[in-house]
Amino acid sequence: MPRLHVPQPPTRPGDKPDFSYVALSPAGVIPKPEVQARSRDMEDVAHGLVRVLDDRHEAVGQWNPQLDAEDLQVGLRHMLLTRIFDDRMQRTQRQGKISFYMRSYGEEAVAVAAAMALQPGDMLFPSYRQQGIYMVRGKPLVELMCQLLSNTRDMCKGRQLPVMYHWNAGRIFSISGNLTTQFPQAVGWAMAAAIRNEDHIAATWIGEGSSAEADFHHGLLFAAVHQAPVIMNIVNNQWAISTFQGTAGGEQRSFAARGPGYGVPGIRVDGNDFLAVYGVTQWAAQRARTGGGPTLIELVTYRASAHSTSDDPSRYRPKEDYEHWPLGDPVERLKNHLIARGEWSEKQHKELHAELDAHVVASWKEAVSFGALNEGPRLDRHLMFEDVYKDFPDNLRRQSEQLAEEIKLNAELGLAAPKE
Amino acid sequence: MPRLHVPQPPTRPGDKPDFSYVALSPAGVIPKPEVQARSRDMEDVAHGLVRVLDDRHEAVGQWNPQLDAEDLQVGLRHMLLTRIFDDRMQRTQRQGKISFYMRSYGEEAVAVAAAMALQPGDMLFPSYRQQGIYMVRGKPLVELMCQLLSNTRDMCKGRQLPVMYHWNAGRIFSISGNLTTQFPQAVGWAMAAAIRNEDHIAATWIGEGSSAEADFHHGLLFAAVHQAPVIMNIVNNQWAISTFQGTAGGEQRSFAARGPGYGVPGIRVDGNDFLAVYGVTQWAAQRARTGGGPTLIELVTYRASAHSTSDDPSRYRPKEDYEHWPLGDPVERLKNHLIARGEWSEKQHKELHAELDAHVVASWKEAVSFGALNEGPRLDRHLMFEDVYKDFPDNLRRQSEQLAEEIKLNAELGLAAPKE
Amino acid sequence: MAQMNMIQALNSAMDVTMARDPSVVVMGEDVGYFGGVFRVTDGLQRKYGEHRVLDSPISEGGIVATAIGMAVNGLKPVAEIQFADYIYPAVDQIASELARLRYRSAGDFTSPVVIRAPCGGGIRGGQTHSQSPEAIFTHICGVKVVMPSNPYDAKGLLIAAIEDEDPIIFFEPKRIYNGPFDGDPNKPAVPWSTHPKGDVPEGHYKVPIGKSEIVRPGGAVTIVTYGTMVYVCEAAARKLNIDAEIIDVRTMSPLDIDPICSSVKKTGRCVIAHEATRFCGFGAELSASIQEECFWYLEAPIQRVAGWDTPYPHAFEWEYFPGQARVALALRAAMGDEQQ
Amino acid sequence: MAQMNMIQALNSAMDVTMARDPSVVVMGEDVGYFGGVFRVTDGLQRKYGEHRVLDSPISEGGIVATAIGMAVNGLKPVAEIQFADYIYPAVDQIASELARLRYRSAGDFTSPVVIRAPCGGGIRGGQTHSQSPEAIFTHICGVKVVMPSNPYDAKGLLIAAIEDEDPIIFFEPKRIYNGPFDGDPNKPAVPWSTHPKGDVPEGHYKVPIGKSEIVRPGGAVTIVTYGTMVYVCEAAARKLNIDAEIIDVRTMSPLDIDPICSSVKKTGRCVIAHEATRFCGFGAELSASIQEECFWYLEAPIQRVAGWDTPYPHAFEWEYFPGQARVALALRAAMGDEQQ
Ligand SMILES: Cc1ncc(C[n+]2csc(CCOP(=O)(O)OP(=O)(O)O)c2C)c(N)n1
Ligand SMILES: Cc1ncc(C[n+]2csc(CCOP(=O)(O)OP(=O)(O)O)c2C)c(N)n1
Ligand SMILES: [Mg+2]
Ligand SMILES: [Mg+2]
Repeated sequence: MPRLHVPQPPTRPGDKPDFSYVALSPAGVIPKPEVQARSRDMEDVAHGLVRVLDDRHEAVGQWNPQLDAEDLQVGLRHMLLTRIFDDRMQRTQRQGKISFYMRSYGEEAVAVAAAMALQPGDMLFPSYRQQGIYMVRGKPLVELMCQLLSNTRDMCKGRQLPVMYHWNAGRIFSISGNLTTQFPQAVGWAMAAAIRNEDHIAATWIGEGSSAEADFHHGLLFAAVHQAPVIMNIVNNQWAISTFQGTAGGEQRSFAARGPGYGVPGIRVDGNDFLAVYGVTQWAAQRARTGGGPTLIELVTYRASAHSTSDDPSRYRPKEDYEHWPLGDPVERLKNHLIARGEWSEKQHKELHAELDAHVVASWKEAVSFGALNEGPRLDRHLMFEDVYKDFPDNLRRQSEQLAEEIKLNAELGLAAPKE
Repeated sequence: MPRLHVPQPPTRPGDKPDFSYVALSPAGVIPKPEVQARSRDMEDVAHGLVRVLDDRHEAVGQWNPQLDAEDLQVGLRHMLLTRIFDDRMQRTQRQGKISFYMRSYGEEAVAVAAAMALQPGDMLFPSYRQQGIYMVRGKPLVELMCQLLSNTRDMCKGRQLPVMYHWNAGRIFSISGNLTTQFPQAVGWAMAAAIRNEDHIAATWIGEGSSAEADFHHGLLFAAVHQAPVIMNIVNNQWAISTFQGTAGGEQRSFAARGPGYGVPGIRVDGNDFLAVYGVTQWAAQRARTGGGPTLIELVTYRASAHSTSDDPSRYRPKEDYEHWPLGDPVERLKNHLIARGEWSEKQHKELHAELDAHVVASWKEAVSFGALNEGPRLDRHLMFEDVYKDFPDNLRRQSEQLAEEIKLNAELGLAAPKE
Repeated sequence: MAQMNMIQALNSAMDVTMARDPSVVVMGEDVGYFGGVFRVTDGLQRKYGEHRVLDSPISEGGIVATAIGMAVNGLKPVAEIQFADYIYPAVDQIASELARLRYRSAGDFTSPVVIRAPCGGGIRGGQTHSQSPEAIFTHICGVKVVMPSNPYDAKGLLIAAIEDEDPIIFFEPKRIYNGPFDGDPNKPAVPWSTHPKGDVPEGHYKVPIGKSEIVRPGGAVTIVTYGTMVYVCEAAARKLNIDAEIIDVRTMSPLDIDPICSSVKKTGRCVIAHEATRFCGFGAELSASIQEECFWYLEAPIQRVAGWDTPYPHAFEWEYFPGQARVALALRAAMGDEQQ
Repeated sequence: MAQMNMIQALNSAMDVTMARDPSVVVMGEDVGYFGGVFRVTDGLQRKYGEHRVLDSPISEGGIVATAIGMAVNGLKPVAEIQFADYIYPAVDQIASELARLRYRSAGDFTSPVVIRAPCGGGIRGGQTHSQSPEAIFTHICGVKVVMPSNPYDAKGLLIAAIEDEDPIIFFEPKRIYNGPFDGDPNKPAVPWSTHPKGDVPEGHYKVPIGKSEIVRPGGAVTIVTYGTMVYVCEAAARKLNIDAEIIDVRTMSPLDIDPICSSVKKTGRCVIAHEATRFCGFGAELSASIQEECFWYLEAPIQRVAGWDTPYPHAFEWEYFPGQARVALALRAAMGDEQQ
């Protein structure tokens, strides 16, 4: 008799962490298919785990992108900057300076290695947890911070929650609060690139939880039908707020395995292995750029922090989980690899940390000089009525005028001015 | 440089039919997995083509359900009845008696064999092209016809287009004009069966074109996550109105192949082979009933007729396509098998045809005695306001009263009475 | 000038813009090789190729999502939803993305997609081929909502929509694709060639988005309507011999309310008519806005004419459709000046 | 009687019905082990098990679709949409299926699902955590739309919704989960324990669906409102010292218009207030309906108070939110009896 199956995380608060459910492959063992191989001839890469860095911190196997030490040092710098930035911003939120924050702690390689493996003209459609891509593409921290502060220099003009950045000049799409919507949009962007005979490709990221949304299917399907030049990333960080990846359908089969069913290559990769993420992204980018169509990449990683500053993960998972995560920490692993290669040292690392921290602190100082949500100069409130449409329709003009009246009336009636 | 790929049908009007794109397997060669096999251990059945009837009309291989001749004769009768019914209804539409019709010509085995392989308590969520299931479950033709006529005995009380039947007592769900919506609903029904510890299962059908809708993903995902006891059928009849199955994503991989990516077994079966459809459905039903969870079945068939009475397929495909369809005709094939077994004859077949045709004609005579959309007695117009809610809210009461006034006013103003 | 029905006029609008601007692409279910189930895109794929006229998978959500991405990449997609009844799977991409992108990114990104959708009843389409869901989209700020009522406007508005920098939902009242329809199904069909608005320039011209039109001047009552109901209202006013001023809204959002209010201030009476379900339909906004502006001029309550608050039932097509009698009842109520 | 906030009251409604009726199941994102991001389902999974309180995949369309199937199979699903802003992916299943099943099958099939969704602003949630999309659903016949404004009603209405035979969209104004809110963010928060409607029976009781309530009787003007705005309107009327009669609509659809019209006929003046975007918001329907019924009694134009016709912007929370000043402007306009 059938009984309803309910996927279970291996552990709950109080339990000893247990990651035996994570299917691992040793570094270097997964062969790298030809860039133009047919999807159906490479379905195994959807089930294994592409890894380049081995336990002795050496880079091994066909997926090794063979990067110069300098490139790796740049990657390490971007990852570390991402982490320090996240850390500081989290703390400013705790201090009440910003209203909300979401960290990417533990997932820095996912964003940084991928963005580095792509070209500057490639268009990125991220979720809220790939802040590393802004570091790679060189967005000034102050600009990110002003968005977090919703201050007078906020790129979103006060209209979005913190973290919902955008950067057209840097070819990074606007982040949506609605999950997964960017996934098929990236495919449409890539279809347009193909229609227009451009050779830029698109890349997009969603969480494994978000792959349950309809737009996941829309993206895969249209990409498969039109062989769109796009890289579709699923960041499987094991958790979607409080629900385990099994709830999103990760129990029977990997998320990468969804690709081959649509005729799209699926690759499952160690998301905490900078070199593996780089290698896989590079392969997929080359495939897309040479007319081979889309690739679905599952990046296996772990959400080391809370979902957001509104979340408390100790309610639903063991506190010390991350220490036992079998794929380690992406920053540590790249650092150790560089050290093993003799191209880095603990001392250099400490200096880099200090340098980047100072940079973040200085940027913050500058950013707050432009105001904050509840302090200092504020954005002009009439910005609220702009950009709904290109032009300014009558109803919004009238409403904007009424707001001015309301503010007068507030004073008259002894009502508080509209700020919290 | 990537160029937009646009899937192409092999032929267009005027071309010689060409079905070389259809991947075939000889009858009997695909092994039948254990009913409790893991999805990942049986992914090959998603790519092959399960066939039981061979070229000499013999039933071969592991998927042969080993049915008695009597059962097969019953199956033949249901298929033939479906075909004759379709034929006659199509003609009544041409004569203007009904407003619209959709045939299942060439796809009779898909519905009839599957419904016969299921139990009466199993719940069916069909699309508009599985009329065979009503034949199997014994819905009186008169009742179907009254729906087509929107007459005083219309089960839908005049609210639905022809063909959009429903039959709760017969465990057949209401057909929706919106594609694919029933697919995840069937999964929900099956989840409820599992929650309630019932051992009935659900089965649902969509067209291959409809698999592009979001609800396809919703269905597969929830079925996989909760291992719901459900059979999800994709009827790949090669066309979705004017678009070829490649436009729906069938070019790179079979539709059955979508299942394994979600951890759901996918089986690709010859949809014109009564025995193969029966065997595969029986396997999936047994799997579901014994707690093995969902199965995705792709039934490879051909839409031999126009999409509906509003369609003219000669605008987009060769007229004589069906004659060259490599999987033949389901009625002919089962008939030939029975004849080869010595359990049927051309003479019996002719007699059966005559008997069923007479039944259809007699039923039609009875059905039209209850009126038609534009002739004879009509449904009470106030039925229009019922069943929006269980109770009758004020606004609808008022609107119903106003309609009476309008009808008076029509007469007063010399306006035509509201009928076309 | 040529004689065109609405189908030809819409087709011509796409043809003209595709010829002028290589970034215009057309997509949708059956729109390519086949030319659309209503033949509105007939011949476009042959002329502009398979890369500019795409047969899409049956996936309204995917169509709109990919259209947004294409527009972000500089194309100008014109996406057809086969029937307005099938637009619902795309509502998230429309409400959360298409309508919001410019705002949330402070103008850094835009996606000026045009979504065409045949709407309305009167064609025996039953509850899933007859809906008029415009009010769901007029409540969503950031998208514009348009519905033409004749071939001339259809072409001019569609060209304007394609050249607009904002996203637009373009509803096409399919009952009048082939000719104006006065609500009486028993009268012989009238082709557009008999109507002045069937004269359509072959080249490029625009009818401005955001402007209503007085289609019949009058002094006794203002009828505010759009789509098929323009003709039903005209016929009903004629039948009752009422000197009605009839305004075709044409753009529902953003609404150009001032000319409508000027007319109501002049006549002191107002009837609003649409096919969509009455409750929370677009007529509610019209009524509320007019009442706010014109209260002191009104001599009788504003009346609404609409579809009933039920799905559109196949067998009761003409009992459901807001025909001349329903309009006439409202006109009489609006013309009465005493409390009933 | 117990003191409950709205979260506890809603939780208790589910608890009470689950205990009485084994067919009631709860589903939604994070509702199970975690107890919901607003903790409305806290403890239910522990008490009723994983087969009756399901953590769903992040797939609002799939949640509603499977809930419909479950309801067809005799369960009574109560599905949570984590934020009303995320209900759009489910619109097709709601509009085309949930709302239509009884009608299209002539009552042979029904799917009385309850969809709960926290809505509204005032919590610094920005444009994707602050929406009030009720008007999109009130335009869809076949679903009922409910919004409580206090713990007592929340529990009674949710129990009534779960026991109702029709599908219901149940919006929860999250700003008042923990206490009534008068629109002034600078005042200290007030808990429900200070409010009479924070007294909630622990057991089973119902507040009828489809009935509004006069929450404050008065003679000078009728304020028609719901959700958080009930308290904002009360405070504004108090501030202006106006003897307002305040009606909490509670059920937006089907709307019980008669008591509202009786009040307006008595006062001759009317203000309508909601948080949602003004254009084509539910206030439009209220205004239109009231005008139709009460025209001859109105002494001044009906006024609407609403959110602006923009998305809900994070940094302008209190400029966007329809606070007391916005209500006061409308009240003053409604109290004026001369043409301006
Ligand atoms: C359409 C929609 N539904 C629900 C939410 C609420 N929500 C925000 S983040 C989140 C979890 C996402 O998990 P996952 O995709 O795994 O990404 P992660 O946070 O792990 O990076 C949820 C449910 C939302 N933002 N949008
Ligand atoms: C949501 C939705 N979109 C579009 C349509 C219009 N439509 C009706 S049938 C059909 C083709 C379906 O093709 P397929 O799923 O292959 O089924 P078949 O007709 O071949 O049996 C289309 C596009 C619809 N009914 N519903
Ligand atoms: Mg995650
Ligand atoms: Mg088909």
